[in-house]
Amino acid sequence: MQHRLSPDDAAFQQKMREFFTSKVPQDLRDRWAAGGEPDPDDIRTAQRILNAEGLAVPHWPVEYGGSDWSMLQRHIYLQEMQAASVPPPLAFNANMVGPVIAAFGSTEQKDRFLPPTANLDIWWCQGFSEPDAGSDLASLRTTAVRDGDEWVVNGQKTWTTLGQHADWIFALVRTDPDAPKKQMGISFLLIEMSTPGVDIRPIQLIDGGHEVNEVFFDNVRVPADQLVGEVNKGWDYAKFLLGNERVGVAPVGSIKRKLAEAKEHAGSVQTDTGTLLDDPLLAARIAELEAQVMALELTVLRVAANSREGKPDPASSTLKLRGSQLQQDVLELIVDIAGPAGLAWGDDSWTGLAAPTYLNFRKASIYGGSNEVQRQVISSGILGLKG
Amino acid sequence: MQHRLSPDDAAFQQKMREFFTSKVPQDLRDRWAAGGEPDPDDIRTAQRILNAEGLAVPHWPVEYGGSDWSMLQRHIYLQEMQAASVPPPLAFNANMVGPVIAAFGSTEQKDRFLPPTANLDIWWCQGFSEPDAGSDLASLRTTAVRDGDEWVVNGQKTWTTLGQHADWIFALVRTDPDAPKKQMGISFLLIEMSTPGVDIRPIQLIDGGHEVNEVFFDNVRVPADQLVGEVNKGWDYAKFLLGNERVGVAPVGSIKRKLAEAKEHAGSVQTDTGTLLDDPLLAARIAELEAQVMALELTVLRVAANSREGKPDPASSTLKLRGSQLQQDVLELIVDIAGPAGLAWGDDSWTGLAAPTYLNFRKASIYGGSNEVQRQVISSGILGLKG
Amino acid sequence: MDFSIDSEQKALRDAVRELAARRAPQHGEGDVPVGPAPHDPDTWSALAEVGALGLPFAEDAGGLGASAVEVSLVATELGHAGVQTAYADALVAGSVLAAASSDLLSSLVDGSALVVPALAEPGRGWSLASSSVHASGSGDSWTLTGSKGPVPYADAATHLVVPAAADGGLALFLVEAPSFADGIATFDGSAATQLVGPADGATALAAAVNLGIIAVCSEALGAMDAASTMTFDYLKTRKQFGVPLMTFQTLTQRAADMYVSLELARSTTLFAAMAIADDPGDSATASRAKVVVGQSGRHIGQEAIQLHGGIGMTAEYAVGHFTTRLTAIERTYGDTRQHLASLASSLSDHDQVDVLA
Amino acid sequence: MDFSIDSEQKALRDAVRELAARRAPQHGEGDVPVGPAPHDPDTWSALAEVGALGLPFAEDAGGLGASAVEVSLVATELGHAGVQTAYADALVAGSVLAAASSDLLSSLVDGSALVVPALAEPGRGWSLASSSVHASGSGDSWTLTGSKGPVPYADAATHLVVPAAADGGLALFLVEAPSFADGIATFDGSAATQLVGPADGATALAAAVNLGIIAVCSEALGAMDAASTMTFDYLKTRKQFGVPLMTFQTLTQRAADMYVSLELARSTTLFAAMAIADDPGDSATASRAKVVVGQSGRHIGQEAIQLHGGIGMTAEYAVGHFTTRLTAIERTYGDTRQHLASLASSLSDHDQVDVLA
Repeated sequence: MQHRLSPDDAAFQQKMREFFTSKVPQDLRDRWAAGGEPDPDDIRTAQRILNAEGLAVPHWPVEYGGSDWSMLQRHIYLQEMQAASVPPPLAFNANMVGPVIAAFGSTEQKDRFLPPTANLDIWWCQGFSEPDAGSDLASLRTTAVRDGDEWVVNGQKTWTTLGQHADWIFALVRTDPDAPKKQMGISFLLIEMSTPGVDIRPIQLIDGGHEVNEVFFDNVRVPADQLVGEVNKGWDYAKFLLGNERVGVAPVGSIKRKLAEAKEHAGSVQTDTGTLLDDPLLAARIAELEAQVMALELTVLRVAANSREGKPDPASSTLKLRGSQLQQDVLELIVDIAGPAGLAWGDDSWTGLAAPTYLNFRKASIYGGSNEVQRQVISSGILGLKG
Repeated sequence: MQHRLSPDDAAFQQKMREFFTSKVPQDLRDRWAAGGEPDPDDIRTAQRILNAEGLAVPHWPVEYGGSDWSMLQRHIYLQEMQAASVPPPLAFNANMVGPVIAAFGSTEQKDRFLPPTANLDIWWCQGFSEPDAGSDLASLRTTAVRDGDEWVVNGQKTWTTLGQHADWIFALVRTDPDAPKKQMGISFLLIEMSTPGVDIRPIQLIDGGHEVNEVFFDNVRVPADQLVGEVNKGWDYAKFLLGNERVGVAPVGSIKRKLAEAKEHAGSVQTDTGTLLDDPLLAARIAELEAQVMALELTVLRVAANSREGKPDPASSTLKLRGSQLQQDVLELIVDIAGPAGLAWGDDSWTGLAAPTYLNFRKASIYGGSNEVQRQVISSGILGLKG
Repeated sequence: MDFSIDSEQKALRDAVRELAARRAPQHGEGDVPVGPAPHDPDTWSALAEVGALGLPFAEDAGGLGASAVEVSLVATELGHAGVQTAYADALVAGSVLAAASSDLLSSLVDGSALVVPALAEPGRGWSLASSSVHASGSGDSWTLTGSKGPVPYADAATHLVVPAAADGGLALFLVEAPSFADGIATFDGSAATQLVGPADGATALAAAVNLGIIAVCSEALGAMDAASTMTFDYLKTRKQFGVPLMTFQTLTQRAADMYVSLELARSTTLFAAMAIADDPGDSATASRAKVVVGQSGRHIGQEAIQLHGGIGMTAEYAVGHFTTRLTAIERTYGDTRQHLASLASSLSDHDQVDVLA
Repeated sequence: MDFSIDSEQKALRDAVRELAARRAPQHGEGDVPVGPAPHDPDTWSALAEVGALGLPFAEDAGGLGASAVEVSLVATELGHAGVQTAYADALVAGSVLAAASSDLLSSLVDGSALVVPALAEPGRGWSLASSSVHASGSGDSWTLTGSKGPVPYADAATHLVVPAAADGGLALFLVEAPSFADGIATFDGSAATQLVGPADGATALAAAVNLGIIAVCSEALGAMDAASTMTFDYLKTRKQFGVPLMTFQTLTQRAADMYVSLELARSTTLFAAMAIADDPGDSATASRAKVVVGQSGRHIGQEAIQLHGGIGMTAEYAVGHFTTRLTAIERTYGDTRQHLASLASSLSDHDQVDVLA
């Protein structure tokens, strides 16, 4: 057991820190740190700066831009990126469709899609959820029927995050409605958003933003070479994608940065006896969150060392569950610190963004597998409690 | 709406307060307040003092010693009794078997049992739970087979509180093993503990005490006139008994007294800067508990006014659930206040009793219908959520 | 101790329920307003018409001679319908005007003047004990220096009630036709009228804010009730994995906990309204209510969204708006932590909390 | 950053696991001891024999030259088996003896002396900052006046390490053959040997208690692991309503939360052991570990009983004993609240908590 970084890892950490803080423009990082609705150009700019340095998709195969890093190094990379408020490479590209294409796509698909995916020349969005499915993802009803060299897609997806900026969508579609189980008969299809018959409608969230969308497919004709892997095996690829990694599933670096900001904010709010940072109850809450976030980060580091890459991993559920809780707790703390100033919305000050940001991140325990689903994965997958 | 007591109720309150604090001996009340294993003689003495004044069984029919009080008066009576640390009339007598006999027993049974039950000349214990049943009370397997003028009882009961002091047990027994539903075919039987074939074994709890027991029945012959109400209707009587009342289901007065003691204790523990009562975090926790207990008491008062006497009542579940939580929270607070002194057990000081008492009352969310069962009653009985 | 309402109170409640239903925000496809709502003169006039604005003030001061109990009934209905107004703020201001026997109270009551309190200060946490705005002058001639804000409904306010530090303590002032920049009112030797002098300022302000606390707690009660009911209904009707959500025990157990939180908040809010009606200075009861309602509101607001899942996050569905409002209310007139700290400092005043007095 | 253990550490762990299994309390029908356990000389000798008592102390001081990491492995096994000992206390005392280069350390390590710290004081809350026991004297001649207690394992202790107020600050003293009344040691001008003077007393004491915190956190980790595993197994095997308890989703969801608590406590305990091995004075990390383990232990201890139901309350079943021990550990060497208060006072020392240093 050893808690200090090896000299190599310490050097790696230093290199990452220098890169993120010197090569990604300060104004871009400041905008990202402030929160609110993200600027797609900032996301593109950041990812291209990273990609130019070979840092956009380090967990991909080396031949497509990956780096052969240890789990610890991947954690350090993410931690430093988040600490520097660098927008992370778009998750739909870097963590979702990219790894699926790299693992299951044809050589042609890899060569066609992976380079622009790494460089965010293609902006991907995810077409998994459907209006009547909720946590029961596999009950999806969007269909794709083969017609010659094409698939004809009909149906509707929802909760498509940042879909309004997307060039392409990767979608789960039902290609065999007669399959004996709902998880069978599903395929993984790549669809260009500009294809005739694709329509998108933004959904307004309670913070006023529009980060999710409904996507409608009306007789959308998709070339057959845009189906990834085997027909009717799409559920396997989706599971691969969803349980893909332990590192990064809990946004520890972002949570730590937000908590550090919370301390700074608390120190800036005057009270009758000093600042809010001197308030014993508030300070104890901050200290508690620091301890709990430390426990989460250490758990990320500990379980990452035992990762079973490529298999759905119930340990990820632990990190997703706890990560979303702590993220929500820290954002709620900031609403408390903002206090009466946070009752006014509508400007980009930290007080004005506190409540909408808190409300926005209530999604963290719903999207990407609700916390109830994560607990179910833990109880059945780790504890062997089969209901 | 009116939050002050009417002159009549205020006078009633004053009368109760005077009675409990002047007529029940101080040394007895001090022993009760200290906690630990209860002395059965103290319980007998207290109940007889109350009964002599007509205050042991106020919610019984007037002809058997009851008083025609309002729900508010019953609350005041309990509140003052608990505030004065008077041992309450034994629940098995006053709140369980007594009301059942009064409602469903024959005139003969009423005359035979109710007076000694009110006066604790008979000490009753409860024979409902069985080792393999848990929350599934209706799956009980103790049988009673009719043989002439007698029922022959075989089986085992468990979690029989204070059974070691009991003269009689009221038991649910299966009288029709072929009934189509497990809730049918159960009868409500009164059994003298001295009957041949009744055996009792105390169960030690984690605080070291012996307040619960196993009771074994080996061909125990019970006269047929000791069956209450109709044969095979016992489950109805048990439901009546369990959902009998809203007032008293949450021990608000006891919780408030313990919380007041906690403050006193905290004020007695010196710190580097004063006493524990000056510790901002501890004081805030006490303030929070005071507010939460107030909310509970007000809810008792509010729902009591709408009581549906005699029917199983999901509102009781709200009070039982929240009452057990707050009771446990206050007892845990006292362990915190005891601090390092509470690490030593074995004397009757408040510090020495803090941890064992806290541990003992983990039962509060298990016995008498676990909190999970209470939530189930609320969700199905009040919210209409039928799983 | 009696939690039931009489026929007059019931008539008031029904009238406001009907009013609130008409003024309730409409959700549905397409963008809707989110977050704090601007002042709506039509709703305000309607409230004035049913007499809601004058309820707690004595008739000889231009009020209706009812009490905080009636305020609570009104605010609960507004909260249940999701109608945001300056009701609580106007009552805080009105309470100070009443204490000062100000003629302006009648204009507040009839809705022609919108008077709100300016309590928050830029860069400072919530405090009723002090003010960084300073007052100087005497008699009819006072000036204020300093800043207050964000001021609720700043865009529409015709007058402000401003606590300011004066010789001898906190005094309360009236500022007419205030001007704002980004919701902040800056006083630069601005003229003001003294409403309550330093001898009584802190007491009058505390009583006024206690009334405001009753109003926002009641509004929260209505919002919690609506959000809970929507959630229970959703669990009954929404299917997943081929069965209604209420088949999932983890959800129904949590629904039961929501119900318990709601009932605790209901009892406490009603009691606090009665207590403040009886003694407007009973800040301990107001603080306890704020704590209980704050915790219940947080619990119910968060669970209402979580149990709904994604739909609960959307602006086209009402439940998230209730959570938004509950989030704001918890930080209005002092948050849970601040009220706990205030209660914590007076634990030695009493042996037990006595609700049967 | 590496959480894996080497073969030597694994051998130590296995040896202690075997030892602990032999010394574990037997439950079953009939009465068993509950609550704090008395000193058991046989278990103590066995621990001395495997070298457990000397692990964190330098070889030239009579120790084994291992570290807090090995202490953690030992204590985890004891906790998992439910074996209560003076291990943490002896290590706190030993750490002070080592700081003082005391010859007594070798007797502590070989088990012939039982040296424990006397930290608590009658009628006073937990504090490492002050002592109401006063020391006077100089050089080899010191006397103590005041009381300490309850002292752990008072019945068996051969020596006490006593922090006392001396000129210039807190100094640490050794008292031989102490006498007790009800676990309280009263010093009435009693002779004592100074181990660490006032210049270094507070620092040495903090480092010693940090080691004790590692030991009790690790013991708690073992207890949580055992209680959780028992609970998960119970849910699999115990039937109610005709089906295994694991059919009830509300129970399995709560089991998942227990598992999360356990894993957080595990990571934190292991890390804190490494950190204290590296820097015995890292009180911030020790406090954070105490907080995380305190909260996890409380959660798991309470849920383990609740999910078992009635059987979990009985002394004949092990799970309640684990909860008992977890309850005690949370209040040993400062409770969660006190460590939070300590951490809260130093928030400005750092921007973020950095575990990758």
